[in-house]
Amino acid sequence: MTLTKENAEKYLLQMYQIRAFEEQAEKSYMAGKIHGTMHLSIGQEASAVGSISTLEPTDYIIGHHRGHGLTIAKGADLNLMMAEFYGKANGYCRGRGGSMHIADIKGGNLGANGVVGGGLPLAVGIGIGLKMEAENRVLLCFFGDGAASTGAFHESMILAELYQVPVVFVCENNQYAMSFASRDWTTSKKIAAHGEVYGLTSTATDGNNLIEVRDAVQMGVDRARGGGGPSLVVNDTYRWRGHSKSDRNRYRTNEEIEAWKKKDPILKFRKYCKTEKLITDEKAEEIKKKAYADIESARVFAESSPEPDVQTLEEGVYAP
Amino acid sequence: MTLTKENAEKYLLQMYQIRAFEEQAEKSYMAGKIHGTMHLSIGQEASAVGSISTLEPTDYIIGHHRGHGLTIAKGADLNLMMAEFYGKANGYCRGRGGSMHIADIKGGNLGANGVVGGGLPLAVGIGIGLKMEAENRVLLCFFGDGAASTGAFHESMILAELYQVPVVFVCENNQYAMSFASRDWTTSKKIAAHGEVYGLTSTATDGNNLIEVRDAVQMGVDRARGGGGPSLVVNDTYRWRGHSKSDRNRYRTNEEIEAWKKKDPILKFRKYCKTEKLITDEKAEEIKKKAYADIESARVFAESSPEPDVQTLEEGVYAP
Amino acid sequence: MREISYLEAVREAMTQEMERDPRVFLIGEDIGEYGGAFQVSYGMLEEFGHERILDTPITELGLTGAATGAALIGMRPIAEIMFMDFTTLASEQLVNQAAKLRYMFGGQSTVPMVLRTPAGSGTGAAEHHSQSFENWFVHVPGLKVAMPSTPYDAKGLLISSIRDNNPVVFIEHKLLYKTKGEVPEEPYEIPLGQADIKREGKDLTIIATAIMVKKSQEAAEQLAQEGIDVEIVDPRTLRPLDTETIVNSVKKTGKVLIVHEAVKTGGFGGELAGVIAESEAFGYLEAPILRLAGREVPIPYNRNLERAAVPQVEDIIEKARQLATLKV
Amino acid sequence: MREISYLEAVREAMTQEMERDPRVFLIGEDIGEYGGAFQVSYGMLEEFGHERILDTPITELGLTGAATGAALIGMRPIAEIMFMDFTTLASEQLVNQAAKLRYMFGGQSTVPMVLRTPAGSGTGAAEHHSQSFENWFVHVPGLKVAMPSTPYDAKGLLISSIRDNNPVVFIEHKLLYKTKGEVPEEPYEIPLGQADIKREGKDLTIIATAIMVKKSQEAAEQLAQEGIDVEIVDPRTLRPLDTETIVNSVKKTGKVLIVHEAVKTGGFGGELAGVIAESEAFGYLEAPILRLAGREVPIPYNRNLERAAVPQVEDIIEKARQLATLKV
Ligand SMILES: Cc1ncc(C[n+]2csc(CCOP(=O)(O)OP(=O)(O)O)c2C)c(N)n1
Ligand SMILES: Cc1ncc(C[n+]2csc(CCOP(=O)(O)OP(=O)(O)O)c2C)c(N)n1
Ligand SMILES: [Mg+2]
Ligand SMILES: [Mg+2]
Repeated sequence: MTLTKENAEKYLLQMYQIRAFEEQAEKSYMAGKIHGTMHLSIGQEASAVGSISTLEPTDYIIGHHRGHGLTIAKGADLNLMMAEFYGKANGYCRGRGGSMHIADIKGGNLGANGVVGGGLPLAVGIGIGLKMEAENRVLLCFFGDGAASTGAFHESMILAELYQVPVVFVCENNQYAMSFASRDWTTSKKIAAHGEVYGLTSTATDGNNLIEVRDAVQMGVDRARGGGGPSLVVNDTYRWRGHSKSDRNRYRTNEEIEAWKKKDPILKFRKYCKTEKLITDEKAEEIKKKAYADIESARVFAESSPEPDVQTLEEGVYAP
Repeated sequence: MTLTKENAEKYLLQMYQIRAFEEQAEKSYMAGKIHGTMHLSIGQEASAVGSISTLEPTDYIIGHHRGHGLTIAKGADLNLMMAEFYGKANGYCRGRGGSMHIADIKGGNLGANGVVGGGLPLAVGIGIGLKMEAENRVLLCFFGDGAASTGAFHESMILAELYQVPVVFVCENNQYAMSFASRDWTTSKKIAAHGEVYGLTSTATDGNNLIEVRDAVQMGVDRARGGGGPSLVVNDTYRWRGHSKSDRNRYRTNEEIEAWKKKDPILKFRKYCKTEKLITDEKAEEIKKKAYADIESARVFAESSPEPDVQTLEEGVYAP
Repeated sequence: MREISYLEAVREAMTQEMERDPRVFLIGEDIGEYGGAFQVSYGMLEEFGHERILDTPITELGLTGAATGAALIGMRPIAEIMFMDFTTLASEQLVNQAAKLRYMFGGQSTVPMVLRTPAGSGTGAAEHHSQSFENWFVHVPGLKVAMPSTPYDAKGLLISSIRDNNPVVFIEHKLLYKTKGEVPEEPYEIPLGQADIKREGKDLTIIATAIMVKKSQEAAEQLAQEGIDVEIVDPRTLRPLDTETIVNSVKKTGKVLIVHEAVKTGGFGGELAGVIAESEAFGYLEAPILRLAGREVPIPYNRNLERAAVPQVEDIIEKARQLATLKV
Repeated sequence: MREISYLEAVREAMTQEMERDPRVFLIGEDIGEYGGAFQVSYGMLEEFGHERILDTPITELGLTGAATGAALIGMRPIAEIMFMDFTTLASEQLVNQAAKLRYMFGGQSTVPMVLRTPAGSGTGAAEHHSQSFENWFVHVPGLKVAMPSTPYDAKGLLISSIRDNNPVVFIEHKLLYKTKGEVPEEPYEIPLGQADIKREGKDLTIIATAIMVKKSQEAAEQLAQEGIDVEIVDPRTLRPLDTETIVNSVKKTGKVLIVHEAVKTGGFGGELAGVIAESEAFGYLEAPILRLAGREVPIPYNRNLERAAVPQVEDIIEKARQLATLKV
């Protein structure tokens, strides 16, 4: 699909917002302002933005623990998102969810998940529901290469194909599940090969190439919307940061990290846009600046937001 | 592999013992002598006997809920087995396990399982243990087509390949998981195709052809014993009886059942042995008679065996 | 009034709710043509078709998650786990997802679903098809847990569960399926969290669940002849629990025997004992709080062993007698 | 004596047992180079190599089953589930297989394995990484459940668990990992089923588990200044339970407060209340049995909410004060 200037700018802005958000997250954490852990997707921005760029606003996504990028790409309010990251009362989840559980139900983001593979069975059911409501909406379900080894993956693929749900399963293969190297047992091609056996049309992409990601996911989205059932896209990418704050990067080399940094999805996209005369260098810098400014104001918003009242602790466990 | 006369007779005897055992089981149930349910493998005898014929006595099997045939093929004492089926004190499991949980640990039968897919993760661990003990033993792990849809299957295949365990996974695809037709989502070829993606050498056989089953499993056993890791064999077969006693056969036609009965694995093997001049018709009838007589004396043994003493209820929960 | 079986009551509740609300659907293993392992959904495929009766392959985790996901966007699924023993495979989605999504998302969503499953022993199905795990789910905030003992309660509680905006674990007992009782034809609700006094009495209180209610009733008849007048309280919903009814009954009788089928240690009887022992009923207790529950064994196959593994009418009688004579 | 941390005590127990017995091995996610999510097995890969430190992909069910299977043929595996929340994924193999294989097979086999897992909140990891499910496993005959509160207990109980011929669920508390205490260098066993009186006192008994022992000790110091002399009993093993020590303590003090982190409803505190209320200690009770436990919520992310969701020192003090003044 051809890329409009407007869209190109939007995608670049979102990728920079993701990068800026996560850099800020890291800083806030280092400064002791954040209690808990977090999972950064720096280096994976094209997978999030490229995939979600294919959706209508009324469509859904469901994410995973490394979900900041997905949330931003789905159009989250950065203030509410940062506030949630800070555990504040006015965050998306009233401070109850935090980094690993941000959801924006009205915005069609059905939430991140702390259980690896936890979102996959949910996606099947959301797909069933979407078919029942017959409004032609589709769902993107994100998961990692690690999740592909879970029983949940297997059962979900079988059920998705059986019920022909309008879901595109997007595997963000960043080469590692914590320290477990996907090269040891499954590559993007292998994950896609599994998908084929389940009956899903399956593609492996260069996940750092936004255009390639978008085109592959778009095919899946069109198929789903047209009643053609589920498909699988595996985006080959890399996380620059450690798995989480407990990571000491013992299982990989600096050379490997540096090699992947050279494949920065943002720079790759900028280069493409420049060649295609969609975004000049000046414009790109302007966009970048705006992204960092947006995040800075989100930080200010979050830091000046109120803590939840402990008296409200038990609110929201049960629905009336 | 060529078949000796001695082995041919042994296999035919075992197949007839299985058939006779299960016919007796059914009769005892109908006569109200058995409390509970049971799963008959009539029609699947070649899969059990052909597969297990490849093992040394010191090798292991682990079975599933439809496990009478496997137990007999592994050389169980028919009396103790029938006694267990009757829930008697001197049965293999002291009457605690019954039809669905017969095990003969000394005989290398690590037990049937009431949970579909329950034996698959166990098999991985047994394989790990076998590698650690380094006595060159191998394990056959049996499961059904229904088990192939469980998350346990996926995780077990991945782990089996990762640790290169000396295990042959044998899927007894009898076309249905209860009422769920495997044709709807997975055929023997598809299950084998999954196996290939996991990295296991995988074969689909005519599971009613003992020779074909034996040859396929033998390759897996040789590979496992030689340190070549796990493999998968899918035996295409059919159960003549309902799933269990609650089955009303609503999900399949009489024509289908009759068509499969024409592919009786026992008659197929008899025909083969006759052609190959291994077993004459007279000898075959003699063998059959012996099998039924063996089962009849097992029945007498079981029926005259004592009930467990309820005072022993709590014995055996914990090991000293 | 018309009498139907417990099984029919469950089926009728599902059927009526599906007729009323197009968002309600069933998902589970062999629930279509087969009619479910216990025939609970028999015939429903003909009425509702494959769009609303979703037969699954063997995927306890997957199907429970599918129900949860559908509920998350507004459907009202009823999932069936064929035997409660297999909720072990489903519990991640039930406990980590269904129970928590609402709270974790700060109240943005609801998860209106029911997970039905048969528990209990007595069918000779042995260790893997006989367990009672209700207290596992009672232990999980975000879930509700219902456990009916009669056809009437089964229908009313299931309708309430389907209409409830939260995930409800609905536990049926296999041996109750064929028991009969009066059940109105029209739909009705029994509020979740309302206990029922199944028998009034003054000497001692038996708190029992599921099939133990029936057994306690039989025991009570015999105890009555011995001059021991038993009150039987059936919580019906284990979470939320109707503490008030329980406490009042104990205050009245001064003695309490808790009876359930699940293994005693770590079971729901402990929770009941805890609730009573910390309540104002404590001061009224004239004897220790007794529990009679499943023995500390997996459920064995042999009929006599199986019977011995869970409380029987004679055990209840004996324990109640003992309690009647006890003094602090 | 030498002081080491709880985490080091766990690692030392595993290391010493692996040196002693070649059948012992570790299996779990990221336990090799990564050293485990909490660095418990850090450095062990260097000593024992990949043959005995089995790093798995994300396969909770698979790896728990693998441990069970290996145990079934005589190995002595130690499986790690990275967070207790994920035992939901493993429970089929743990509860239906590991716990039952021996009984189901009429005693033909043993399953000598340990499943280690960290429980508890306080790290800001929110709903899916903070739960305490000990009572689920206490409810399962065939399993043993250990839950140490000090480095000394951690080492001794873990060594006993590894040497035990049954499956043991060994529950560590994340916030205890860095706490220090005296621990002998040589291997030693603490028998499974032996409670420990962590503090002697005469006014009331606190029965606490895991981190609540530590919090109760802090509370007791302060209460002592108010003239309330608290006895603290740490069961250490929840199944089998040392009922005798508990009952004797309650007989002595006449008052009991049960404290645990897991959600109150359906939790182990109920079991303890039940055990006490049915025992001879009942007649010695001078006040209701109080329970202080986790609130009826999933563990939230925000630090203050998270703190409020489980008992803190001040809550224990308040509750104990209340109990001290209570009379039947
Ligand atoms: C069921 C489960 N097991 C283990 C964990 C701990 N854990 C969190 S993220 C992670 C790795 C996930 O790998 P992958 O799916 O590839 O996603 P990535 O972190 O690489 O983005 C693990 C093991 C978990 N959250 N859930
Ligand atoms: C986890 C689990 N889910 C459901 C069941 C109920 N059940 C028993 S056997 C069976 C079908 C199994 O199919 P398959 O694996 O093909 O074996 P078959 O019965 O055909 O030999 C089912 C659903 C079970 N025992 N375990
Ligand atoms: Mg990854
Ligand atoms: Mg089958």
